[in-house]
Amino acid sequence: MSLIKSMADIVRPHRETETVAENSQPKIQIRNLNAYYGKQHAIEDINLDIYPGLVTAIIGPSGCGKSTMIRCINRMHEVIKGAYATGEVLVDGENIYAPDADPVRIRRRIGMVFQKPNPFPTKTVYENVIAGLRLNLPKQKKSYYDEVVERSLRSAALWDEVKDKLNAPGTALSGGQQQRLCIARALAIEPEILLLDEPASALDPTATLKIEDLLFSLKEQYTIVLVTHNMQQAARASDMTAFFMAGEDHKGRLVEYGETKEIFINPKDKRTEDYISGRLG
Amino acid sequence: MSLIKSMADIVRPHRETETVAENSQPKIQIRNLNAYYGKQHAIEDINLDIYPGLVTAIIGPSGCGKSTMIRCINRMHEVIKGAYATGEVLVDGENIYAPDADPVRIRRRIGMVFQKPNPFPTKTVYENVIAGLRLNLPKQKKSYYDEVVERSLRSAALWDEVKDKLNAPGTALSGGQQQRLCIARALAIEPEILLLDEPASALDPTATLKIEDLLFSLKEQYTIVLVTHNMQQAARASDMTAFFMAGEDHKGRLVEYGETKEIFINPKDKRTEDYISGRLG
Amino acid sequence: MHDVELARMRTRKLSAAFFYGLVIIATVLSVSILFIIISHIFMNGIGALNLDFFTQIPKPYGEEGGGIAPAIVGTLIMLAVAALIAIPVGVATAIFIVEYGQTKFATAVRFAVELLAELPSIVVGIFIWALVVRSITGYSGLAGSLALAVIMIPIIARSVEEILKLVPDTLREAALALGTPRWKVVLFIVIPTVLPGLLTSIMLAVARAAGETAPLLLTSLGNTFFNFDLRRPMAAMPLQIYSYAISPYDDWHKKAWGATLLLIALVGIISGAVKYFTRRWNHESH
Amino acid sequence: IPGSGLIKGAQAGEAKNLTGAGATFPAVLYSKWFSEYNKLTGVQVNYQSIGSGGGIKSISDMTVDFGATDGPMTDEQLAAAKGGEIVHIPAAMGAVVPTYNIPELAKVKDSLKFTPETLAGIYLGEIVKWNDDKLVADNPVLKNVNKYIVVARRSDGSGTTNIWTSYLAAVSESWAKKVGAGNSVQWPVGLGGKGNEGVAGVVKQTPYSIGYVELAYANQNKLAVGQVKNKAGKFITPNMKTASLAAQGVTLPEDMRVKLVNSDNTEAFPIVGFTWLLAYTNQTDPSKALALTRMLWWATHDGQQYCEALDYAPLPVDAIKKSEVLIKKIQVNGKQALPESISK
Amino acid sequence: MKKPWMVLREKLKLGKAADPGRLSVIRDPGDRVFSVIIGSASAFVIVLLSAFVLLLFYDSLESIERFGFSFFSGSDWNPVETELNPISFGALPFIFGTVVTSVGALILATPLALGSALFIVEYAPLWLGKIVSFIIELLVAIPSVAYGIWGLFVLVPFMRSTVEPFLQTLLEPIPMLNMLVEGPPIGQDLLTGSVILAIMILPTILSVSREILKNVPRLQKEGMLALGATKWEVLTGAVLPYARGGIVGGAMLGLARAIGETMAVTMVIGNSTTKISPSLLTPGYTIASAIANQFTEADSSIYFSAIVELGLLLLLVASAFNILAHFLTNYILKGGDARHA
Ligand SMILES: Nc1ncnc2c1ncn2[C@@H]1O[C@H](COP(=O)(O)OP(=O)(O)OP(=O)(O)O)[C@@H](O)[C@H]1O
Ligand SMILES: Nc1ncnc2c1ncn2[C@@H]1O[C@H](COP(=O)(O)OP(=O)(O)OP(=O)(O)O)[C@@H](O)[C@H]1O
Ligand SMILES: [Mg+2]
Ligand SMILES: [Mg+2]
Ligand SMILES: O=P([O-])([O-])[O-]
Repeated sequence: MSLIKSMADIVRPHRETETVAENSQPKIQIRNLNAYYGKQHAIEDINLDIYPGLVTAIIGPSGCGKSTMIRCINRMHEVIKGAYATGEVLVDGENIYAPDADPVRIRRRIGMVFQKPNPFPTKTVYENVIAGLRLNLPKQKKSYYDEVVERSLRSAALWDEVKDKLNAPGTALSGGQQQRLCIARALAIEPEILLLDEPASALDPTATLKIEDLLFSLKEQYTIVLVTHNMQQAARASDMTAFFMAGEDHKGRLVEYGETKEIFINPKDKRTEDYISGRLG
Repeated sequence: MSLIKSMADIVRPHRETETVAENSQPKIQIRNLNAYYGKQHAIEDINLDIYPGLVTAIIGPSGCGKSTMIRCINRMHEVIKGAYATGEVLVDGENIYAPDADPVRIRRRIGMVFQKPNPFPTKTVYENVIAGLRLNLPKQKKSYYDEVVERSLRSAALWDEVKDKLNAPGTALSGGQQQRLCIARALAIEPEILLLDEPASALDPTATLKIEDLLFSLKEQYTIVLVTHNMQQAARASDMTAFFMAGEDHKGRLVEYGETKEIFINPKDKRTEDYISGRLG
Repeated sequence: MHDVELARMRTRKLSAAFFYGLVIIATVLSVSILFIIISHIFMNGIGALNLDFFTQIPKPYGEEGGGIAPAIVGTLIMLAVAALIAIPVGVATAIFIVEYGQTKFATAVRFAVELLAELPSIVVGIFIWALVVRSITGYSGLAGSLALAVIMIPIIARSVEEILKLVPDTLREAALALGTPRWKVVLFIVIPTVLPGLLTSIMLAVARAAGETAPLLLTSLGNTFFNFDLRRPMAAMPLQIYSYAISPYDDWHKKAWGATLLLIALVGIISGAVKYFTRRWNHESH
Repeated sequence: IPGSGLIKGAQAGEAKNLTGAGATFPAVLYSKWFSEYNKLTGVQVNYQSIGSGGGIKSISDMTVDFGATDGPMTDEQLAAAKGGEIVHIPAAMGAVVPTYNIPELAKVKDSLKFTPETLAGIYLGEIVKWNDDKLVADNPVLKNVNKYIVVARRSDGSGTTNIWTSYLAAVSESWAKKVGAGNSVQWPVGLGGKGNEGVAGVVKQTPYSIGYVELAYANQNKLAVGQVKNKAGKFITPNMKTASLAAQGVTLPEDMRVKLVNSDNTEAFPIVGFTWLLAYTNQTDPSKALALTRMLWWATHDGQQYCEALDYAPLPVDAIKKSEVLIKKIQVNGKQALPESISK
Repeated sequence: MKKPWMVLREKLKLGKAADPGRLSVIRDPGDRVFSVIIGSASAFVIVLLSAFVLLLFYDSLESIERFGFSFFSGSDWNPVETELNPISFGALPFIFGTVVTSVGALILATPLALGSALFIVEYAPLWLGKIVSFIIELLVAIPSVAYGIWGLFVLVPFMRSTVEPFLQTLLEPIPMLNMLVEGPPIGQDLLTGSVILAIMILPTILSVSREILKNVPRLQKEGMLALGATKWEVLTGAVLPYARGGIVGGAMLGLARAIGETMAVTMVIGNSTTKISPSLLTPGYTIASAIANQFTEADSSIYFSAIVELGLLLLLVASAFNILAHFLTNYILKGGDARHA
C-alpha cells in the first residue's frame, strides 16, 4: 500500500547502511516473560533479545502491554500494587529476577524515562540532574557535581538552553525541556540501558524531533528501548522494532520482531501490516 | 491520496443522489458564536447554518471545541461552572441567547444524546423513556405512556430487544442498548432538533452501525447534529460536515463546512486534508 | 409546545424558584451561625484581656482580678508534649499506609486509624485515666499530654495520608528508576514535595487538640499555680473555661469568655501562621 | 486559738507542692487558705474542687496527696482505700442553704421561709409551682408567682448533697424511703449543676429556680437565701452563728465522722455539716508528709480565722483538739510526720 | 571503548568498579530499618485501639456481670441504697437522652447542611461556593467548650425566653405534637442540646454531602437538563437519588460525632436523669455528659464500673456508626452505584 511506502521514505537514510547486530551478543534477553496486574494477565510469554548500540522500538495498539513490557526490564513493574512478573530477564546474561537480585541496584544500572516528564518539583534543575547521585552515592565535591551536570545536560542536548537557569525549579522548564531534563537525570548515573516509555507523547513536534536526534546520538553508548505509539517516530528513530498486540483475551503478545525497515516495509504478519497502515488502533 | 479515495468508497451510495439543502431555510443559524470556560476562550467566531432533514457532522481533532459547539446549541454549555457564550444561535429565526429566552424551554425543544450512555440508574427502562414527559406534562393515562414508550423505543430500534425488560433498571442494558435508550428518551418528548455528541464512541462496531442506521431513518423528521471523531462514521452517516480545528492559541475555529462528499473527497483546506488523511490528530 | 405544557411550565418554574429560596435560606442560616458565635465570643471576651489575665494566677473564690496564666502555660506545655509524641507516630503511620499499603496489615492499620479518629474524646479520657492516672502518675500534665496525643495521632495520620496520596506515583517511579531505595524515596523525594501541606495538616491537628476539654477533665485535673512539672496536675485553658463558665461568679464568666477568645485566637493563629509560612515556602521553591 | 502561729515560713525538707481534690463546699475557704499559705510558706497547695465524691475516689485511688469531703467516707469506702488507713481531719463547718431566683422578689427584703415539708415536697417533685398552697402558707408574697419551680441540684457526687439529703431523710419519711441520703442519689427532679459553683450558677442564670449551696456561694453571689424551720419549729436565717450552734452539745467521735443535721438546738440552723480533709496515716514520701501535716496543722489552727469573713463556721475547740490527735497519727516510715516542734 | 558506567565507578573509586556485572548483592539495610520503624508505629495504632477496647471492657466487667442487659433497659441510676430503691445502674435515661439529642441534631442539621451543600455545588459560582464552604467548615475549628459557653450564656436564655415559648404556642393546638413541648421552658433541656449538637455536626454533614454531590456524574445531571428539566428537577430527579446513600453516610458520621460530643452538651442539657418523657423541654442527660459529670467521683467500685461501661457503650456505638458511614460514603465516592453494583 502506498501509505507504507511513504512511511519507508521517512526512515533516515543512514539506517540503510546500519548492520543489524544479529551476531553481536544481546544485552538483554527476555525469556518466557509473563506479567500480571493482580489476576489480570497483561503480557504473555514474551521472548525477545535486545542488542546494545541500537535503538529498539516497541509499538502496538493501546493496552497491548508495551509499558508493562519495558517496566519489567528494570523491575519497575512490581512497584504497582498487586503487580508481579514471572519468567526471566537476563541483563548481560544475569537474571534480574533471580531471588537474590536487588531491584534497587538493577534500576541504578537501567535508566528509565517516562511518558510524562516528571522532574522533582521541589528541586532545581541542577539538583534534578544529580538527584540520582545524591541519593545513591556518598557526598562528592561540588566540582564533581558541576562536571556531571554539564556532561549530562550536554548529552541530553539541553545544556545551552538551561545553563543560565540551573537554579530554577525543574518544573519551570517547558514540557520538552523537562523531558530532556529527565533524560539528563537518567544519564547522570551512567546507566547501561535506557528505557523510554513514549517519551515524546506529551511534546510538540519540534521537541519530539530533538528527542529523536538525542536518541540517535546516545545509542552508541547505551542500549536503548523506546516505546512509542507514533509510527513515524518508530520508523525514524529505531533500528529494531517489536510489534505487540493484545488478543481477544486482552493478553499482550509479541507479534513480530525484526529490523525496523523490514517491519515497516515488509511486515510478515497481517496484523502488523494492518496496524501500520492504520486499519487497527 | 489513496487513503481518501478509499474513504470516499465507503460513503453510502444513496448519499450520491441526495440534494443538498442549499436553498432550503436553515433550521439553526449560528452567528459569531464564542464560547468560554472562565478565562479560556474555547471556540471563536463560529458562523454556521444547519439545515433540517439532514445529518450534519462536526469533526475535528480532540479539544477543538466540537462538544462545546453543540452544547451551545441547546444552552447546555452554560451549566458548567464559569462557562458562558456570546453571539447568537437562531433556531427557526429566534435567538436562543436573547435575554428573555428560557433555557429550560429551549432544551425541551432540542434533544441531546451524550458520548457516554447516561440512563437514569434509579429508573426502569420504561420510566427512563417517559422521564421527559413526566417532567413536562401533567400526569397522563397509563395507556398514553405505554404508547409513547413503544413508539419511542421502536424509533430508537430498541423495542424488540427490550420489550420484555421494560421494568429492569435502565443500567441493566448493554452499552449500545443504553445509548439507544437515551435516544428513545430524547425522542419521547418529540424534539425538533437532535444533538448527538460522539454517541457511538463507547460502543462496539455492531452497536455503532445500528446507531448510524437509526440516524438515517430519523433524519427526515429531525434536524440532526452529530459530533464524531470517527472519520468513517462521519463519511457514512452525514450529509453535511463541518471541520473544526484549534489554533496554536487553543481557540477552536470552523475551518471548512460543506457537503460531506466534498469535504472528504475534495477538501479545500490543506488542514482538512491532513486531518482526514490521518496526518494530524 | 402544547398549551398544557406551557401552563405546567409556570408551576414548575415556581417550584424551582421556591426550592432555590429554601436552599438560599439554608445557606444563609448555616453561614450566619459562625458569625453569630464568633461575634459573641469576641464582644464578651475582649474586655477580659488585660496584662493580669495573661500573667497572674487565679484569685481565690469571690475575689476579683487575677488571671489564667497557669492555664495558658499548661495548654502550651501539654500541646507541645502531645505533639512531640503524636507527630512521629502519626506521620509514620501515614507513611506506612500510603507507601507500604499493599498488605492486609496496612488495611487493618487504616481501619484502626479511622476508628480512633472518631472516638469520642471523653472515652480517650477514661482510657488514659485507667492506663496512666490510676496506676502510674496520678492526675498529671503527662496524662493530659498523652490523652491529647491519642487524640492527635489518628487525625495526623489521616490527614497526612491524604497529603501523601497527592504525590503522583510518577514522582516515586522517577526516583525508584534512579535506583533509589524505598526509604530514601519517601524521605528525600515524597516528603519534601508535600512538606508545606504536611506541616499544615499537622498543625491543624494540634490546633484541634488545643480545644479538647473532656479528656483533660479526667487526666490533667487543673492547677491554680504555675506548674512546669509534667508529673503534677496542670491547668489548661479549656478546663478553666469550663469551670469558670459554670460558676456563678461574674468575674469568672468574663474570664471564661476571654479565655475562649484566646483559645480560638490561638487555634486561628496556629493555622494562620502555618498557612503564611507554607505560602512563603511555596513561593521560594517555585 | 492555741497552737496558732507555730508555722511561720518555709521548712527545710518540705515538699513545695501538694495536690488535693474534692469537696466544692469548702472550696471558697480553701482557695483563700492555700493562697495565704503559699504566701506564708512558699508551698503550692493545688486544690481542685471536683466534689466530695471525687475527693473520696481520688484519695482512695491515691491519685492525689489529700482529699476533701463533706460527706464522711463510709466504712466500706475506708476499707477499700488503696493506701491504708485514712483520717478525717475536720476543716470547718458550714450551712447548706436553700437559694432561689425569683425575679418578682428581687426587691423584696424578707427571705422566703421553707419548712421540711416544703423542701422535701419541692425536691420530690410534688410541689411544682411557686404559688403552691403549702409555700404560700408561709410566704404570702408567693401568691401571685404562678410559675413552675426549676429545681437545681448536683450532677456530681457531693458532700453538700450528702448534708442536704441527710437532712431531708431525717425530716421526711417519704424522702428517706424513696431517695435516701448520700453523696449521689437518684434525684426525682431537677437540673444538675457540677459542684456548688454549678448549682449556684444554675440558680443565678435561671429564673424561678431553687437550689442548695454552701452559704458562702449564695452570699458571695448575692443570691437570695431562704430561712428554714428547725426541729424546734423556728424559722432560722442561716449564718455563721446559727451554723455554729448546730455543733453545740454534740459529742464528737474520735474519728470525727459525724453528721450535724436537724440539730436539737432551738436557735440552730438545721442543715449544717463538717467538712473534712482526707489523708492517709501511712505516708511514704517524707517531704510530702512533712508538707501535708504542716499544712493540716495550719489549716485547723491559723486557718480558722478566715472562716468568719467567708461565712463558714470555725471549728469548735473540741474539734480542733481531736484534729490534732488525728494529724499526729500521720506517719512516715513509722515515725510521726508532724515536726515535734509543732506537736508539743 | 570504555563503557560509561565504568567511567563513573573509576572516578568514584568504588570497590566494585571492576565488577559491574554482579547484580545480586546484599540489599540496602536502610529499607529494613525504615520499614521496621514505621511498621511499629502502625502496629502501635492497632495496639492502642485494642487496648481501648480491652481496658474499658476489663474495667466494666463488674457492671456487665452484675447488671447484664438490664444495664441498657433499666431506668434507675441509683448509686445509694434506700429502703425502696436498691443500688442499681440502668443507663436507659442516658441512652434516651443521647438518642433524642443526636437524632434531633440530625433532623435540624441535615436540611441546613444539605441545602448549603446544594448551594455550593449546584448553584453558586465557584468562588462563592469556596467561600461558603470555608466559612461553614470553620465551625469545626471552634472547640467544644466554646460552643458550651456560648450555649450556656447565649443560646439557653434565648431558647428559654423566645424559642421555647414560641414553639409552645405554635404546637399547643396540635394533638400529639403538643406533647413534645410540654412543661416549663427552662432552656437547659434536650431541645437546646439538640440545637448545639446540630451546629457542631453541621460542617461534618456538609463536607461529606458536598463531596458526594460533586461526585454525581455530570452526565446524569446533563441527561436530565437536556430533557428540559429545571434545576430543581435535576436535583430531585438525578442528583439526590444518586447521592442518597452518601448523604445518609454523612449523616451517620454526624450522628457518630453527636453521640460522642461531651462538653458543649453537658453545659446546656441540664444533666438530669429524671423520668423519660416525650417532651423535648425536659432536662436530660447524655451518656457522654454522664461520664463527664460522674467519672471522677464514682466512689464505689460498682459505680465506677458502671460509668466505664457507659464509656464502652459510647465507644462501640460511635464506632458502629462510623463504620456504617464509611461504608455508605465510600461506596459512592469509589464509584460504586449504591443500587446496581
Ligand atoms: N496499574 C494497572 N493495574 C491494572 N491493570 C493495568 C495497570 N496498568 C495497565 N494495566 C492493564 O495492562 C494491560 C497492558 O497495559 P499497558 O499499560 O502495558 O499498555 P500499553 O501498551 O502501554 O498501552 P498505552 O499505549 O495505552 O500506554 C492493559 O490491559 C491495561 O489495562
Ligand atoms: N469543563 C471544562 N472546563 C474548562 N475547559 C474545558 C472544559 N471542557 C472543555 N474544555 C476546554 O475547551 C476546549 C474545547 O473542548 P471540547 O470538549 O469542546 O473539545 P472536543 O472537540 O469535544 O474534544 P474531544 O474530541 O476530546 O471530545 C478544550 O481546550 C478543552 O480543554
Ligand atoms: Mg503505556
Ligand atoms: Mg468532546
Ligand atoms: O462539697 P461537695 O462538692 O462535695 O458538695
